[in-house]
Amino acid sequence: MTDVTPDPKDRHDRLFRTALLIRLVEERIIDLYPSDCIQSPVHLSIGQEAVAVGVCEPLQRNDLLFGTYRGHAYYLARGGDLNAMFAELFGKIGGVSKGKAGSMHLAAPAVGMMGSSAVVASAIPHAVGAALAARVRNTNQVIVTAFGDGATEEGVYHESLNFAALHGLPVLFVCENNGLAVHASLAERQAYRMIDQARLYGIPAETLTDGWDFLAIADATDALVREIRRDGRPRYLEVATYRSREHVGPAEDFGAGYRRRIGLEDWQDRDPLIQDTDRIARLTPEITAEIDRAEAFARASPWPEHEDLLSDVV
Amino acid sequence: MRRLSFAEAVREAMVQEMERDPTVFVFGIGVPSHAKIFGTTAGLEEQFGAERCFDTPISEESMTGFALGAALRGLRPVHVHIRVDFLLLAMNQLVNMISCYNYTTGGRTPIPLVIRAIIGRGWGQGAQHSKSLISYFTHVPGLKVVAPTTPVDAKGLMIAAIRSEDPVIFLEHRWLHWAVDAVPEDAAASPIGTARVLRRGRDLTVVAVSWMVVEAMHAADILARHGIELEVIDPRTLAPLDVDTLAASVSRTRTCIVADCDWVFSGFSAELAASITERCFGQLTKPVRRLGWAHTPCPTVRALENVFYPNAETIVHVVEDMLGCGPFDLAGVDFYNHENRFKGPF
Amino acid sequence: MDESPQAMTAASIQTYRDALFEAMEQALIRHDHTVIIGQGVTDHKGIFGTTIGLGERFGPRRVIETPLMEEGSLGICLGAALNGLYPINTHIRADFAFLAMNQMINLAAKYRYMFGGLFEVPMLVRLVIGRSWGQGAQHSQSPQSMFAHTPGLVVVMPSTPEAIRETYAYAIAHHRGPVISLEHRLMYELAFRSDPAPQSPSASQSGTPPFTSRLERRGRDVTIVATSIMVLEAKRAAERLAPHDIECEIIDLHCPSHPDRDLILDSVARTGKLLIADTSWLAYGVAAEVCRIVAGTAPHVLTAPVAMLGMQPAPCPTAKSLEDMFYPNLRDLMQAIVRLVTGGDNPAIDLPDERSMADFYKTFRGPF
Amino acid sequence: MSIELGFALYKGLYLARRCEEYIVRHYPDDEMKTPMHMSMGQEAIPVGICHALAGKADILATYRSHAPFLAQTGDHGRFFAELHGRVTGTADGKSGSMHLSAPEAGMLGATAIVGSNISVAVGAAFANERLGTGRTVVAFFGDGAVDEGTFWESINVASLFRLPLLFVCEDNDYAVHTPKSLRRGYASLTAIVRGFDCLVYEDESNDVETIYFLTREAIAAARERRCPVFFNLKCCRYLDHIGIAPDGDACYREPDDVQSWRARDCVATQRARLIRRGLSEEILADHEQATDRAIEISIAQALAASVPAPDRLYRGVFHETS
Repeated sequence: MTDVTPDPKDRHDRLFRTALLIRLVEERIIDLYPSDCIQSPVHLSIGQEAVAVGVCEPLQRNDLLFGTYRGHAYYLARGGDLNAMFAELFGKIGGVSKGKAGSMHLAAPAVGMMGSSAVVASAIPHAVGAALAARVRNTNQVIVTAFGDGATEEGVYHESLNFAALHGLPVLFVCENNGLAVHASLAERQAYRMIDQARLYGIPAETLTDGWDFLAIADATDALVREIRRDGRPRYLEVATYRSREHVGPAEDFGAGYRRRIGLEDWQDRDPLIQDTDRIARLTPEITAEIDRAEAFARASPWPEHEDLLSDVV
Repeated sequence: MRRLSFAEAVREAMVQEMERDPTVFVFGIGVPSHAKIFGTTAGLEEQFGAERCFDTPISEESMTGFALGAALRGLRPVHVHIRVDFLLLAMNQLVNMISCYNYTTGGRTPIPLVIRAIIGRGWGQGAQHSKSLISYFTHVPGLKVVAPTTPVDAKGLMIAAIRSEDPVIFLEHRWLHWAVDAVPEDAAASPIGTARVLRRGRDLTVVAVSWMVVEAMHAADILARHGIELEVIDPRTLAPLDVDTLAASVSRTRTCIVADCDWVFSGFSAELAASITERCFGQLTKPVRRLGWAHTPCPTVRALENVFYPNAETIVHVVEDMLGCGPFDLAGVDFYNHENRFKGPF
Repeated sequence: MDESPQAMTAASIQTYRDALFEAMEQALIRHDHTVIIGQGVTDHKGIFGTTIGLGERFGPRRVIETPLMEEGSLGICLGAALNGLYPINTHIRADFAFLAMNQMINLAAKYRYMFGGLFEVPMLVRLVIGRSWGQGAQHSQSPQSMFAHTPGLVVVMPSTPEAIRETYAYAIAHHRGPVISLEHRLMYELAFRSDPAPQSPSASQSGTPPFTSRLERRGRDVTIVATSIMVLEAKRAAERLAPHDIECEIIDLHCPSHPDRDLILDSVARTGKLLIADTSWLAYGVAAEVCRIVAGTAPHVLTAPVAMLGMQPAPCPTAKSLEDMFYPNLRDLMQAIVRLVTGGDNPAIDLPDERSMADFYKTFRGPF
Repeated sequence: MSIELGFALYKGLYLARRCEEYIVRHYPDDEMKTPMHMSMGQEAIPVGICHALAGKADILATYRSHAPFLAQTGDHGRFFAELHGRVTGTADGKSGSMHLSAPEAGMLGATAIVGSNISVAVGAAFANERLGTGRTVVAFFGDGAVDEGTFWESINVASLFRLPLLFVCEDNDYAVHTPKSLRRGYASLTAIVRGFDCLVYEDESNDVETIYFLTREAIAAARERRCPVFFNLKCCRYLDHIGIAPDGDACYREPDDVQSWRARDCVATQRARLIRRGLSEEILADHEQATDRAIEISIAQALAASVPAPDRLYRGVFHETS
């Protein structure tokens, strides 16, 4: 989020704290969900936090990021307000979008979180368009679009890659490859390799296999963002990551038969948000208090009224 | 007779047609996955194999073209979309290709293809997951559009849709999946293009679409206790529309409410109001009244969803206003039992 | 129409196409943040002449050629709007917009609402509609009702250069959301005579959005609500019927998403008769909606059932003989008016033969 | 190649070329009121491919479909009737030049929306595999269609489902009037397509026999490997995107560019080759005159046929009521 080079240990702490915040927020959501106070379909990021944390770290405030419906992590990593997020999930007027967006459309333009779409791949051309605007207006912004591996099957993904390459636009394509589109595996869906294809589009591309390692992701992103700022041309980052929960909703679904629990265990053995017990113990109390406050804020916030129904239409 | 849910009735219709006709196959995003499209595709892959029941990449436009191609060469595809909203990605294939293919080949090309799309609310589904798009499809010549509301019609119309030589858009409101009723075991098609009078009444005709049929029947029950008799008609097929049945009813009751499951403006209800006014001009004692969604994208919060969607209570109040009766005592009536029944997330 | 060309000054006559070109040119001159994006915007035909030369003058950063990528193209425009540009997206056939329906309906129409007002996506999407000849099933659709049905979109169908100048200038300078304009191909070459004091852009300065309907002609016998080129047809019919003591009142619906209900209701209250002439299919369309406005508010003012003209309920055929039946022509329109007003046919009124609308506009260049 | 086969290919080329030359001659009469996208210059591709598949092809074409239609069906009678908007056409005169079809002859139709036929071809191939018809589906499209997302969706699905169909990119360099350099951000299309599980062939010969052999080889390989084939075949459209003006007259293209292609015209090349192989000038000229007469008769019959009556307007909106 900042330009100053931080002390490495501070940086590690800071990134860890953001990742842990995301984890604990989503665990709170899981706790609250059965009570139905959050009536919004949630696509949880548990297991994928490090990608959002690493990708957002090198971005400047006026750089823009377009996310997906699995968007809690990006919203928080970009510095979106926690109270407004909880109020949005609760559907209250204090929500970031007055209770009209819910979980799938979290946005915070003030910190460059530009919203997301519940239709797969729909936001990718938005990032390319925003990059076109950055070029026309000479703003020196870097625009990031984060998407899942399923999005690369949509035609509009190809249209967007081609246009960004053709016009040399300052976009960072970030593919969060969790190997699943809803419940279908990569092999059922793709007869190509994403990273090779991106390179053939003429877009320098990098792939990371350790999707839990937010420091490595932040370093790689930082290098790519610097290159984009230097030459104004697109870059591509693919990160292998792991979705631990069901496609939508708070539960695990290893009983459903489409994937195996052993993958989860492999992941958990490496996940710093489980293994780094010292940091977890040190940071959890203050983060929990922060979440308590946000939840209380959401509960206290009023419901939107009838006049809010018809506002902001045209 | 044994009882089936709407979802089971849709499933049984597909199973029976797949058993009868080896060219029928069912596919779409998530079709064979464990969630089974709200249970409607359960067991299909196990019984008929991955050849005839399969998942696809997330490529709506092209998989819709794929369905057209398969229909052109002798198969009978059933393409399933878990949200009708995703069909917007396939509008080119639907409107520019499928709807006019037979026409542009001089009427020589049967297009036996069914597109199943789930419409309607869950909770918190919001702007991109809760549309109906009824008038988008019905506006275009060459597409048949059905929206059954009872398990019996779900089965009969699904069979008719699969056997049809024309493309059929089959719209299922997800809350209707729960409806349970006695359903015949044999595979009989219900005719596409005929309305069903669900309840006879002398005082006022309610033409209701999809989920609004449930609300209209609920309103009719409430009003019957107060001496008001509603006639409730379910068009079942939205295109081509059975105007005769609707007009015959309105000619008797001379008042009409159209309750749509969509936005009102420029929508299906506008067509119904116009058609009824055209046919029953001079017989109407009051303007046709229309109910539908508020003219906004669908908000996600319940407090606004309750304002966004009309329900039985809305119908009761409109009837009071049109007939100059009431206000009736509605204390103790639960107008939100469906909403309250629904638990998330999906 | 019968005035000699010499009697008119050049300034008061303009073709529809020139008005579109002027609107594009002015948008680029007046607003640095305007860009034009579309397939064919820099080629030598320049969207039927409405962007010719702008690429050279304003450079490839302002006038941007795209590959064939409708869905991507509209998405890029949305993103550009989010980051401070005003994009004008062109499609030389409205039919091609079906490839971009996801971006149009699922994104652009609700980007503001869905996020509770956090974002604005100002943009203009220009779609060309209308017959010329032989365009067939995939090149002649007129999808205004689909767009107008969806909250969040402003849909306009300018029927004159004046309407283009006012509406586009206002949209580009003031409106902070997506505007879809359907421009009728057959009107491009037509010259129109406008009022001596052109209102552009003062209309926008007055602060009244031109997103509403317009009264085009006063008359006591019948109210004609028309869209796009059907407004011109209605004017032609009205002129031919005036000598027979049939006075038509003509309302240009202009903005199907925001019709002026009071204007329509007031007019029908006076005339008692309503005829709707649209460029699209009637079912579930603009015609149904206008009927709804009257039927749902004051059906008692009608003294006869509403008459409606539009495309026949089939895909558009290409055979000349069928195409002429597919679209309503002047004869159909006049016959409908006469029947509606007098209750039957009137042999004293000389109806034009069934020469199509297209034939007329092929030779007629205006001014209107 | 045998003289007989070479001659058969020439007949296909000559028919497609002459039909369009007659269109160019008669179009200004305004009797054919339908927007025309001419195949002239590109005939070697559909003729070579359709002949290689010897009646076992199901083809889907674009609005530039005169040559594919004629190569597949040879039916210039219904062709001209449709262009004239007559009841004897392929669709009662309701479809015109952009939607020619002959489902019974494996011409499954043509579309005026760029790229829209590609995924339809994948579905048709799926049906052929499932029903074991032994027919091969061919999707013809221009290089502009590759810009559309649906092309990539279709290549992915066909590769994933292991369907042996033929994707044929008629690469004439222009999408409407926009050259590839303004449309593509990447260096090599075929390199990206090779990244899918499919076979890729490229050819710049513009030669009907080369394309014929290439097709036979590719289809055999695809059937063995059970995967789709992508052809990128360079070619040149002699006339403008739409209409009958020569391409190169307008400012977007160098006339020399078209001239260099005309110098190795596919029809003339094949004719010269047959003469070299010993076919007599006389036999060729006889065939050409007979073809010309047949075309003239088709045009005269089209002009004499009825225009559709009003009741035809609604016929075919739905199949079941038609």
